[in-house]
Amino acid sequence: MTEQFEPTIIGFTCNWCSYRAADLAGTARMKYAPNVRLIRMMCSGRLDPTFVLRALSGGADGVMVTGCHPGECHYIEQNYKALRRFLLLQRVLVGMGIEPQRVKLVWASAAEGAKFAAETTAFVEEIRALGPLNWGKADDVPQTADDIQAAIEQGVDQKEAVS
Amino acid sequence: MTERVGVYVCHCGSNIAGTVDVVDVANWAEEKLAHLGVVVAREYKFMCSSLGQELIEKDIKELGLTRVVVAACSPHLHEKTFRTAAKNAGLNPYLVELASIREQVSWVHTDKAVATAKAKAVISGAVSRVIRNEALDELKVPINPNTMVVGGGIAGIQSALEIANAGFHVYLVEREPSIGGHMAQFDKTFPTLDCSACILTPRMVEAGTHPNITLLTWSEVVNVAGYVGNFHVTVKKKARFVNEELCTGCGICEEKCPKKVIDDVFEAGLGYRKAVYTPFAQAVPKFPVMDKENCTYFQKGTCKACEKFCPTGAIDFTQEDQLLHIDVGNIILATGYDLFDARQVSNYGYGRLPNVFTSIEFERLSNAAGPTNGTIVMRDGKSTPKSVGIIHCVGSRDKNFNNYCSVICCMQGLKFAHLVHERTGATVYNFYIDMRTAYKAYDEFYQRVLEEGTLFVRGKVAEVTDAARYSNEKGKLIIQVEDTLAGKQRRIPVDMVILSAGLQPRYDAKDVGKLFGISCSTDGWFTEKHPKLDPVATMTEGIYIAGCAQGPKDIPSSVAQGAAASARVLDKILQKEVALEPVRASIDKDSCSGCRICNGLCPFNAISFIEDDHVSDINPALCQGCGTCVAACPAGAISGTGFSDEQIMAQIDGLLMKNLEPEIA
Amino acid sequence: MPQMTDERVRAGLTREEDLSLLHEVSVKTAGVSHLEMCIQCGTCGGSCPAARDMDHTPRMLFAMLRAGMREEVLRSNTPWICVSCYHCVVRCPQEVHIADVMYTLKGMAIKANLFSDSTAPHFSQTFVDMVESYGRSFEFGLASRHYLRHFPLRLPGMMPMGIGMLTKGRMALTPKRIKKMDQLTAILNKAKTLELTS
Amino acid sequence: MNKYLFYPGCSMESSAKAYMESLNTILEPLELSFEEIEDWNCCGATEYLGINLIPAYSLIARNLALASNQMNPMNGTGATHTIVAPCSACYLNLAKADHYMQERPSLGAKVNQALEAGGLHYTPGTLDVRHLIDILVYDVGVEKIRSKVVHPLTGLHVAPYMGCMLPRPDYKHRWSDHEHPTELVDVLRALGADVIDYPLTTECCGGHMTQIGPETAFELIRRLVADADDRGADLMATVCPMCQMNIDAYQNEMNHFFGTDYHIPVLFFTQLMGLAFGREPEELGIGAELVSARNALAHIGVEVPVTQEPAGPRKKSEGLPMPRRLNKHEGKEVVK
Repeated sequence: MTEQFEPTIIGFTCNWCSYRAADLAGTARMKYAPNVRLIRMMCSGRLDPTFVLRALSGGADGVMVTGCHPGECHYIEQNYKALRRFLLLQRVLVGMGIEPQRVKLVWASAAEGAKFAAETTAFVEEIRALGPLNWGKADDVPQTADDIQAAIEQGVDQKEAVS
Repeated sequence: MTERVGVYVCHCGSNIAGTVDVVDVANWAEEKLAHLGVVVAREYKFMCSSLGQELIEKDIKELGLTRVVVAACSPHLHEKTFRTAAKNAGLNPYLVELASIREQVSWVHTDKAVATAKAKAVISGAVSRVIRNEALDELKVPINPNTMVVGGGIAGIQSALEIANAGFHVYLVEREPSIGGHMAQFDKTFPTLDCSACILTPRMVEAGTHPNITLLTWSEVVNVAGYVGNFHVTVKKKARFVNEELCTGCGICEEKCPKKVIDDVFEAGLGYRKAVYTPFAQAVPKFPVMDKENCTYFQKGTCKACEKFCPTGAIDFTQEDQLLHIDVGNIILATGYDLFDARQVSNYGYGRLPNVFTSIEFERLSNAAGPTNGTIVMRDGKSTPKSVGIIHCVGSRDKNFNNYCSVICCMQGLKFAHLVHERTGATVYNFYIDMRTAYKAYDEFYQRVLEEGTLFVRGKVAEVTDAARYSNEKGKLIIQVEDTLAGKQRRIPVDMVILSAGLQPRYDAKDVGKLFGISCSTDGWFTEKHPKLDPVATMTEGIYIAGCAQGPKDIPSSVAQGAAASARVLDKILQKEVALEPVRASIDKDSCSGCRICNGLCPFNAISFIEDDHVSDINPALCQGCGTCVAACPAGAISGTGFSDEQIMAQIDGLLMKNLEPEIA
Repeated sequence: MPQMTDERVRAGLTREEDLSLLHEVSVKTAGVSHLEMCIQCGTCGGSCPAARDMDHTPRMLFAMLRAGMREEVLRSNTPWICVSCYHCVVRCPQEVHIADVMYTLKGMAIKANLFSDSTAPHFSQTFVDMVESYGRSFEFGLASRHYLRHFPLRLPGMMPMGIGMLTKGRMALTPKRIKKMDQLTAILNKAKTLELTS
Repeated sequence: MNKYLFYPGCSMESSAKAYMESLNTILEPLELSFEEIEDWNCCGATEYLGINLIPAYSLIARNLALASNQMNPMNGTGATHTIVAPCSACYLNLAKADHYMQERPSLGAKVNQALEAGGLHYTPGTLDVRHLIDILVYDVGVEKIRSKVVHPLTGLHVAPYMGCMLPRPDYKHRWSDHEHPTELVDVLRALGADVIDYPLTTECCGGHMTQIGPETAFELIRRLVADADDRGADLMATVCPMCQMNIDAYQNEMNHFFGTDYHIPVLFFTQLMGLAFGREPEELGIGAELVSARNALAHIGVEVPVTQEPAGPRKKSEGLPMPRRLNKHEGKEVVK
């Protein structure tokens, strides 16, 4: 029997909200999938899309970006910039033949340890379902902007990522 | 040069060691991470203990470590501890990294093999990163000992007085013509029923006459630049059209002014004022202001009655708004709250049914200095109500309006019940969802009101209507409610309804927050640095908050916060200088193309454009280190100390290290 | 068995499985019911124009749901008296979809055969029968069938009105039928095999 | 010409024929064009929802699916994704299905599973479900309505009755208020009518309770009629067939029940618009109401011809006893 695929996921967390949410999940001894490894940044606005590409090309099967809820950014509004970059990044990934749902944006406040844990586990399952990342191998690389949009809409409920 | 890295794996008792094979991890690190420069890896029962710290300090000195990774708890807990230890041993504190293997590994996973492998990955990431860390120095900046307090309500007054009494100068800025805030409008204060003016006025006078306080009323902050210790604030002092040097506050101008207008602010629309006015008799300062919109001279070009009668020639129609530039070291925001607009709850009929009043209207109605001299009458101005219904939670605890509890409304409702009972003998009903009378002597007041015979109905009122269904309802306001304790719908006819409206953030709180560089919660209140342990500081150093600007609260709590904020400010002033975290962005001027993309990204206005050199520049003292500009720079000219691209990329690679056995992950 | 329940309720006992009643109702309700958010403030009971004819106010019903009093809840006339005026829904401070919960309770009561008065369920069923046969409602058929069964004594008083409706051309004696009745039937037959479970 | 998809609802062909007739007279002057949804079916009123959830929503959604298919050929001709319902109950059902299919994706999925059995599909959010008066106030505009008035209703005291299912639950925040909305008032004022202050404007007419719990319904009707009468209304204007039916057709029975003698005619607001636009009462279905509006309209110089009463099943109605007041459980059976 083939063994269950265990994805490797890199998580970029903001120092003020989601990293603390991860801390809280720990303090509360919540259990979640062990496949995510976190990198602490001061703000989700620090996320340079190349970090995501580096992670995916370096062996990660998925990348989770977490930040403060819209309107609650420690740096006033930088998470909106993260959101903008995230949406762009998805299009870039599609262009590269990578499923856009391999990156996920999650808002988690410092109080939302449970949400952090649940989202992490859910994301691991999503990536598990997608299978290992075959970087750049896909044949059906979308060509037109419409294709890209369609692929995004099919794959990711963007509204959910925003809310 | 190759770094010499020490890795220290903490057992945290059994907290980590119970789930992670710490011995294996340490051995593995020493062997498999040697190529990154790991020269020693140790495990120890409690790394944060003094013995654990000494272990690290000893290695730094004896083995000549140039980098340290401590695999233990979250950096939010002990980063400072280990950095201090490194500093004691002569190593720059920013060359220490924490790998969180407790909160992120041992506490959240159960399989020991999997947890051990993940711990290794986390440590690999930290080691890869730490060898790219740079030695950093804290930024030290001197503190300007002057303080600005924005908002002259009771919280702001308290803050200003505390700091002024300690011997430092305060600028107290107030938007309205007088300080005093909402408290000046109230008649009595719960639970002791002290006369509000009697306890407030002496404080107002003290603030108005204090040699260390510069009072700037009828003024607003329009710009804030600078950073902790060195804020440059621009205050717009609106034209009063009254020369404060000459005015004696005699009140003749107000008496002679022929233009009477409804006073929507202080009298909550129930009373009148003149076009030139002081909002109330005990106003501080005593100088009136002229309301240009309503002044006959300004509107029609003739009148000048005030000028004619002023005995000191203080009226000055030529006055203009002034911009004052004030440097301060710290700022306290005590900007208060707005009352919830009860018209939004259209089923309560406020604005449609004349005898529905809001809490602030009732305050003015019951105030001896108010429009009816304290006589509680209905909207017709003469009839005394025989029955009064007081509705709690208007606009609060309601997802249709404001989600939160406004804290003061229960006690306010009880106070109203007492006053109505005492002054009119009317039958009083209080409609509440939950009676919240926590804090000293509050519940006793509830007992007292019960004893006086106020009738309590547990139920959120469904509607107030004038559509009579039965003959006894004709001409009355009918309060329809489920008496939840009786389990029955009731219709209670009354003469007068008082809505105990909730508090909400100032309509411009978001803009004010932006101006001062602090954030608001989803409800719109200013966000404190820590909800329990740092309630008056904000995430922006040097900016403090006090009173209702931070969230709904009563007078005692507002005063306490005002005092607390000044204690924090005094602490800063007395330190004379402040150290800033060196996590900052900087621009390599040679690489900068002058595209200005970063200019608009910074919410702290730390990035400016130098026209002459055609490059952007970051003020390190203003920069908060979020890194957004670093990520955005198309030329890669911006680097972030402490969170550089190299560090993060290295950490990514480290985290993705293979052959960790088992391959979870 | 109802008697057992009464015993149990009198003794203040709740079975473990009944504690899931609130959840069950919530899941079966269209939309997100927010039922678990009820703070028992009574806005619904206070707002209801028909509360005086209900045996429990909506608020009490929600408390009983929490307490797992399944049979008592399903036997209550409250959902059947609800006129769907949505006063409670827009006023509810917790955004509970009260009116939709009432629909759910009706459906559950019918399934469990636990309603003390059959007028309403029969009316609904008769209405639905008409719609399922014709695709349109058929007032004359509905009224005649319903009144004959449930309000035979009311019929005489209704005659002038019925005549008025007929003579003024406001009630057709024959039903209208949609064209693609088979399509609708296929949809409804499929729909009947489905249920909201999560 | 603004084009809309139109869902008439069953009542428009029967009990509310007058609504349809009068509506047809105002479309042209207001430059509106309604395209009926081909082969629409009943929305299930308030009945199906209480019996079986998924079939109930599937029944409604069939109409939405048909409409969304139909809107394609009309592309480029204006607000084609808007579906207009003149009946408040239909409006709410359509809006509700659209809303809940989004809010609860599992509901949306099941409903579409059912629709597929009929070869249909509906993506929630595709259509914009709106009520007739919403279109008139917010698309056409009160000013335009005013400009078409040739016979102002000056002196006619009208109680504006919005009913409950129109302004609530208001998923899309369309209405000026949930309790005291101004839309109908604004339209009636534009017609020149003297609109009375009518606080019960969004109270319930009794809904289906006239059929299943008459005593409950009669009390609701009494409140509405009594308050309108108290405040000096000549007639009531409504926007919903069910409201019109309940208050008009059951007013007499309600009077018997309470021993009162109210006589408040209930007209559709479109009938009043037609009158103000200069149409004749006969064209507007005036006279079809059971509580005659003849006297009320005579105030403003409108003469309503006496309608002939064709022979109906009158013969059986002779000599029967007066209705009795009903006790709560009379005439009902207990199902075990």
